[in-house]
Amino acid sequence: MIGRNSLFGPLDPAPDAGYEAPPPRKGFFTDTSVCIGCKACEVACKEWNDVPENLFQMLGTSYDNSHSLNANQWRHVAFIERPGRSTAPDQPDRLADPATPPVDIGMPTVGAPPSGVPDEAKPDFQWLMSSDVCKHCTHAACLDVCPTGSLFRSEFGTVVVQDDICNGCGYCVAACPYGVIDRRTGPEGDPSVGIAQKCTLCYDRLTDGQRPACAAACPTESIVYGDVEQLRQQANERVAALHEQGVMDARLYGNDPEDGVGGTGAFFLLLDEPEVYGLPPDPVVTTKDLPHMFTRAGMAGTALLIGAALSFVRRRS
Amino acid sequence: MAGSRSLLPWPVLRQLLDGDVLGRGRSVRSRRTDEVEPRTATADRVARSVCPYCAVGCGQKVFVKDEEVVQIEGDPDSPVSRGRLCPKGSASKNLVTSSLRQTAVKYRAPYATEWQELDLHTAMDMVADRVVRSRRDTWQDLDEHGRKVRRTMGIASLGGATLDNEENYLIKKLFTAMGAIQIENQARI
Amino acid sequence: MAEAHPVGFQWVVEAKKRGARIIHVDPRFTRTSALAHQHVPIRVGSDIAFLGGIINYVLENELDFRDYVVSYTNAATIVSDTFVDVDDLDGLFSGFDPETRTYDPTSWQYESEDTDADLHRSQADSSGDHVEHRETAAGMQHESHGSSVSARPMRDETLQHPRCVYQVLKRHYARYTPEVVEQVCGVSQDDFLAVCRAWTENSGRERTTALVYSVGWTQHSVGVQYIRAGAILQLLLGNMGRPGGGIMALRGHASIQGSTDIPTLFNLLPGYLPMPNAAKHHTLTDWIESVRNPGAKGFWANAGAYGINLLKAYWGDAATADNDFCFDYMPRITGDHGTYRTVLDMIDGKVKGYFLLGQNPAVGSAHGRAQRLGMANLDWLVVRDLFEIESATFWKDSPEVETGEIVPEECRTEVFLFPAASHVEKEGTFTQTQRMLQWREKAVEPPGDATSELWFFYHLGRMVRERLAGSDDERDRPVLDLAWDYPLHGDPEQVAAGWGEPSAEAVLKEINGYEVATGRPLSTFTEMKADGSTLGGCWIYTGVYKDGVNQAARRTSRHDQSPVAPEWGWAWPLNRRILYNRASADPEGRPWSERKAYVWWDPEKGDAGEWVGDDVPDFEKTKPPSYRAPEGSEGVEAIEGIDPFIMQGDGKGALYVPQGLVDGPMPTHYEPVESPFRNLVHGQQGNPTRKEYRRDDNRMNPVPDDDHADVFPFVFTTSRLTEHHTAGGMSRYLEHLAELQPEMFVEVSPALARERGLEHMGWCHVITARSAIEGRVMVTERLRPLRVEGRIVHQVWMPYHWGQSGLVSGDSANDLFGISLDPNVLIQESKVGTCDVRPGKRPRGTALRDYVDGYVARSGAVDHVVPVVTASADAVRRSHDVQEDGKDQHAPHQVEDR
Amino acid sequence: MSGSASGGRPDTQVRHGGSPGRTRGSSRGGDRVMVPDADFTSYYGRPIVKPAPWEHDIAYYLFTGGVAAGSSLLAAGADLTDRPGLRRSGRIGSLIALLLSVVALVHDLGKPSRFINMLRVVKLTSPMSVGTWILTLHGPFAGLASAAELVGMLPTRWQRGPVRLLLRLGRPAGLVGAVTAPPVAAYTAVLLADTATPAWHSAYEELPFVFCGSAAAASGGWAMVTAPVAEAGPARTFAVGGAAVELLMAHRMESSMGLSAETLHTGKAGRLMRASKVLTAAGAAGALLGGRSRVVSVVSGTALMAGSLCTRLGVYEAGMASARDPKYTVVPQRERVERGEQVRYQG
Repeated sequence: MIGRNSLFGPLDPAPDAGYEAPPPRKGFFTDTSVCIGCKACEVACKEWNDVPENLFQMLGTSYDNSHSLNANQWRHVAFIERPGRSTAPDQPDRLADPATPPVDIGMPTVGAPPSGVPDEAKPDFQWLMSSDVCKHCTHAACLDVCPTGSLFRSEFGTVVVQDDICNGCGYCVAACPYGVIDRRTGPEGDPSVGIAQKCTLCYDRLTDGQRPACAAACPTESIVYGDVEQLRQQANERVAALHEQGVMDARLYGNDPEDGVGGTGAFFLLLDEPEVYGLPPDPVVTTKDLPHMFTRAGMAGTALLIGAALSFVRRRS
Repeated sequence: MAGSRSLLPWPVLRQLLDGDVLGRGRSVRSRRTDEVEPRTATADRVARSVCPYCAVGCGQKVFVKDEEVVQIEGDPDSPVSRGRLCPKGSASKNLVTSSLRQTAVKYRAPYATEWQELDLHTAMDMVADRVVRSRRDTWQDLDEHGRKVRRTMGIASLGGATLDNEENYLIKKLFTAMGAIQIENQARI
Repeated sequence: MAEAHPVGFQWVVEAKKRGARIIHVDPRFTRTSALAHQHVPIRVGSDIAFLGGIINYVLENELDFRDYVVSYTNAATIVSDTFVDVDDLDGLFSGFDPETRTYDPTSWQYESEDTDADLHRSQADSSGDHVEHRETAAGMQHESHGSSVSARPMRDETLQHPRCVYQVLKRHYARYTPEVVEQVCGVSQDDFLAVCRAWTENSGRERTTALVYSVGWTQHSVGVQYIRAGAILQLLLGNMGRPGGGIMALRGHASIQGSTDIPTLFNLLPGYLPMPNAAKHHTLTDWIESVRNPGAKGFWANAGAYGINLLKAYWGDAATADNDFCFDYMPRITGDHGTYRTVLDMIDGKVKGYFLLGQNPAVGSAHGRAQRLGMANLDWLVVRDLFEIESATFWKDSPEVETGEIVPEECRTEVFLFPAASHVEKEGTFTQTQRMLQWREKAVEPPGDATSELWFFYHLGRMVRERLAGSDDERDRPVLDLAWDYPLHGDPEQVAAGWGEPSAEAVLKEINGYEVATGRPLSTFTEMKADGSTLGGCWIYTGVYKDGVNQAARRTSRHDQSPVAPEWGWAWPLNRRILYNRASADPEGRPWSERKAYVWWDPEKGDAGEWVGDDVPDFEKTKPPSYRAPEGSEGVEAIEGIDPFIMQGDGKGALYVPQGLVDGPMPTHYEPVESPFRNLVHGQQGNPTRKEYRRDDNRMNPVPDDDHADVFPFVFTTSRLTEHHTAGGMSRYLEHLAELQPEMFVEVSPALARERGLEHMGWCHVITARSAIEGRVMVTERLRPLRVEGRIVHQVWMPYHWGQSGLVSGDSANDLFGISLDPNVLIQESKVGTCDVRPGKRPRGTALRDYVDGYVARSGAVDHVVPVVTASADAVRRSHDVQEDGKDQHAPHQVEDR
Repeated sequence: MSGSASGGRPDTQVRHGGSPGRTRGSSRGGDRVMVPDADFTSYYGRPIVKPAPWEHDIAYYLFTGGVAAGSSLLAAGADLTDRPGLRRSGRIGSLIALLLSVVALVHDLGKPSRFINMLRVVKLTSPMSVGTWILTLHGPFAGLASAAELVGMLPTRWQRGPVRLLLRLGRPAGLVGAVTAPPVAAYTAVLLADTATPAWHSAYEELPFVFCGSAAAASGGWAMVTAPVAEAGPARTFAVGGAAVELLMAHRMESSMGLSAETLHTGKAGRLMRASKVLTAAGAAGALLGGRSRVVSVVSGTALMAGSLCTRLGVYEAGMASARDPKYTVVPQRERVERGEQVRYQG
């Protein structure tokens, strides 16, 4: 049945999708505070899922040469070089030539620190790294807008594309509030070309009780795989621990079941605002508004019908 | 989730009957989805191996199906690596199965501008001939101070840091017996 | 560590999660720095000044772990009164000979209670000829067998004697004040003192600190002394032989440790036995005695057995006591036959054939141009690799083809490129960086004609023997008598045709050693006999095939054993996971603290007590802490119950090294060979004993005293990226790695970018006296100019993974380096040099050489040779005068290329 | 570089780090700035959401779908009010528009068989699925009515047997087609709005009205061009009403959709939307004032159709532009957060 929170709000997605007594929901907790940007996740993912190469181009955006999550990049490690919040006055860099304006090297900058954190407690320079992935939303717009049922909710509560079903309509691409899913482009012949592609949370491995390839490879356990409920707990403890250590920038992203997408199955501990990492700050699943959209469309359609009728009625009279 | 699939062929009907009115999960699965199995589970055998890149010595499990390597991943039992791999280790399958790998002997004759292919055994014969000849041509019984050296300075070797101990052992043993001493490897670099 | 050894770094992250404070000292901000609490940028090449500063901090404030230091190190040992330190000799130690640029270490020795005769025999013999030591990289042998010093030198355990090592050390490092560190290293005093505090506060009874370095540390003209400085610090703080302590070399290749243990190195034989030297090792006895070092303590006393077992493993039945076990079959080395010497010999036409085995020197070795020109002047070259690497294609597409220095139609080198089997297509052991051997099972057959090295060399040997069969030439006896009979297996057809795969397990058994008569594998090297009744190819590996079981293949899950994991693989020696772990207990044999208990003496165990604990004790199991050596004893018997460092001649950890090092008994700061700075600490600029090859094709950039030094004003260094592997032979050909770092780039600070007009992601080129290479500009604050000696120095960083082949290609950073070597181990200085950086791409074709030559001319490097010895003439004279009477150190050797 | 599939269309116009994280939001090539410049942070200026991977096919489909729906309505009205000329115009217009729609959809999907996949499921949450079923319902009936119209144009001697039956079915089929036509016109608005594309989603209140109005204007325009002037009165009324609704609701939409309205005023979309307004207003004026003139009727009708097409293209382009610039994703969300108005489930 269509549940009360089927489109918005806290929900256990697998039972909602018709599974009886499914296993606990599975997901990722990506703790970027221990990410070393090694990209093992990117490679392990590609090796397991036969994802082809993405692009051979140096982008000059720190060590990120993978650009973004896309059909050929199901894990993407972001690199952000964050200059010091306060540059010490005796920096030779400054001493060298104080009159020369700094060279714009295109690195993200930040504004004032969040309140309550003394400036001097901040590190001089930070190199933030974060492995991004499909969020496996509780309310997954890609899945809901898919007209073929190719995108489906697995018994693990994850969102997976069925290559054999997808017709390449591309609707999911526009629907995703995170810009994750994409259609693969390339020469004809490869059956995966033209088909929507994204992280499956290694659905095949999960059916055999194995961990997803990226989480298995991650050297520092920045990517933790497990039951979402437990991961949320673990994430809360980690944030608390970091706050205790004075890392006041630590915050969770996607862990809240009451947020715009009903919480994500893959959520993150970030050290800066989400948009710094290329994540939307307050994403909302588009289908939250769908009933209203249909209502408005119904009204418009009715108006059209009435308008048409009136056009004739008036003539008659 | 085998068994979750209804026998009904048309997903629209399954939507109604499987409690999945919105067609989100159970009702829209394809047969292939129901039957999916990871290739780690269907492999014929698993070899316990070690990553060939740096010297940390991470454990690897090599999954083989129909005499092809289908997956290489970290060995969770390893006390060194606890199953984890870096990007290079994670690319090991790519290394082993790369289409760019050499699989035949290539030979470049003196003054040639192109490779030619050689039969393996022919190539071995040619190398053995050259080793014997160079050794003979450059043999020293005594050095310039008249000291006994019984060696050749005409044959050198570099490499071994990514080779097995057993291989290095044979390399050193053979070269030493042949009197070749300029035998070096990455440890000097 | 996060960059080059990410999986090893998991333990650092785990420590951090448990509250450890992580400090990263590195010239540039790396992925490791990103996770550290503090990043301390340091000028490349100034590490000894930095570590010396910390040593000074420890000694000044008496923060050393005194009980440990007094009992387990040579701190109390009295040094000869003839020793004169660098402070009095402008940067030279006593005994310097300016002719040969080597030291006579006689004055460095300990004061001994033994007779003069003993002193001479035990110390001077092997301290011997340092020209020879340098030429033969003798320091590498000491990797395992330590310095051969007297068993019973004079000691003052109050550490008050002015000539005790502790006081010598204290005076030596007194100069390395925080101010000096700041001036030399460019590290602020605050940062520096924070490191000092963190290190010392985390060491002692209850806590231990680990020092982890990657082998870039070895790639300096003072590389060995870098590591010595670390060792001194770790010994002073009691961090050696204890859990959570130690010095860990993070080596960069899967079995580079193994290829040192069972070396493919010119100066070593398996188990760190020296290659016989024509000058010294005339007989088997000479050879053994030089290792055994009579009079000293320790397990090298059994060197005779180790050496004879090796000879027996090599020549089997032909090796008998009557013929000195075929010792005469061994070729003799006569000096430097290292890879760089060999490459220069190739250029000079002295080498005919060259094997490259999974190695890509065209990209991976210093001075790539010399490497390639050398290869282009061979008769034949055999390359064995997975891919068509640059070293196999130098004749058609190397940079020298572009410059016209190699013309394919005129290059005579025959090249054989053999496809190699990958790590899953053969079985065998790798020895990882902590001396652990792990057996790999074979997963699949190699594709096509790809073969293992085992196959290649076995059959090459077989075929050479066939060709020499029947020869009555004496020179062919060693080949014909070689024990070269290994069982073949694999594809039955191939086996029947005589082309089977030799059994790696049979080779491992030979390495382990066995009783000749019964074939019973030996369990420990103490079972090795010097009479020919046993044989064994590498004594330190004995035990790996104990009980006929391949111990390296053990795979007991970490979940099913202790954290030490003794049942996973096998570590030499005798499966010990921490070396010298006797030091984890106090002199009475009790753990230093409960928290740090590891190996201890249990008086209740066995008949009269035993060493027990989590690891295999690195000590005779039943020798009690109270054991004192009887008068006149030597070897194992002389090791006392309080001598944990059982491979050292005195059983003690060496804070001061009286011999065995070519360049001095203690590390002192020297500038890199190429540096924009004068040595602030001494008049002596660089390592005075370094190995140099002064040739037109190996020019070095000038140093500050020179008028032209500003032609190359910047410091550069190179290292690895996580996404690539060394010379790229195993990464640039893989799409999943190549795409992650697809182009060569040069990292510069915003300030340098301003100064040189470099645009982010534009092109730039870097020039040295050897070459010019280009790359994309990466402007980043991760590189920071430092203030050194009162002025700003810009440091430039480059990865060195690219060459002209592969899915992604680019210029090779190693082309920029020249060849100058550490005198102890002949490893090149390829982590620091000076350079210029300019915007735009480098010139192409023949214009490239003209361009570089123009720089060379401007820099004066053509006719103005930088002097190596820059200490004052008076200091040189006085150092030279400190020599013992009647000792003529200098054998009649040519001193090459000075 | 080995030659398998290249990237999932990563923005190959990669700016080499030249886009600092904190971007000054600016009027990008446009001439009017609706919202003050906003400071915002992004990841090297890279988009957050992905633009729909659609070609212009979809914009054309929006247009043809509207024409088809409006024409069905007009045809049914004409049928009931005995205006055979208008009926014929409507039914044939509907047929052409439907055929063009199918061409556009199939082109977008790559191959016709992929349309079948859509019939596996009924996804109430997917406007595309709902639309598919609406079209599946509407199409055959509208098609049948059109077929009847075509049959009616045949010489009488051929109108025998089953063909006569077809003629009889013309009216009921046309009526069903008319009843199912408004959803065809309206659902496309939901199709666009039910995405994360900022300019589309933020327009969801008004977009159905804009699209329905546009459908009326365009189909009315078609009838003004093709039907006899005397019978086209209702079409003119329909068109004028539609144009009025379109213009009015488009105006409301622009003021309610926030920052992303900017994309309707700048660049290609801005030009299209301005053209749309001029054409629609002019066409409506023509219809209102010069209705009885054949020439004016044809010109006005064409203007109305062109206006409708521009509206569809403009909305389409605006959406694409809003997805390509992270500003339109980040700023409204960031502002919500700053106001403490994050979207949260309220129980």
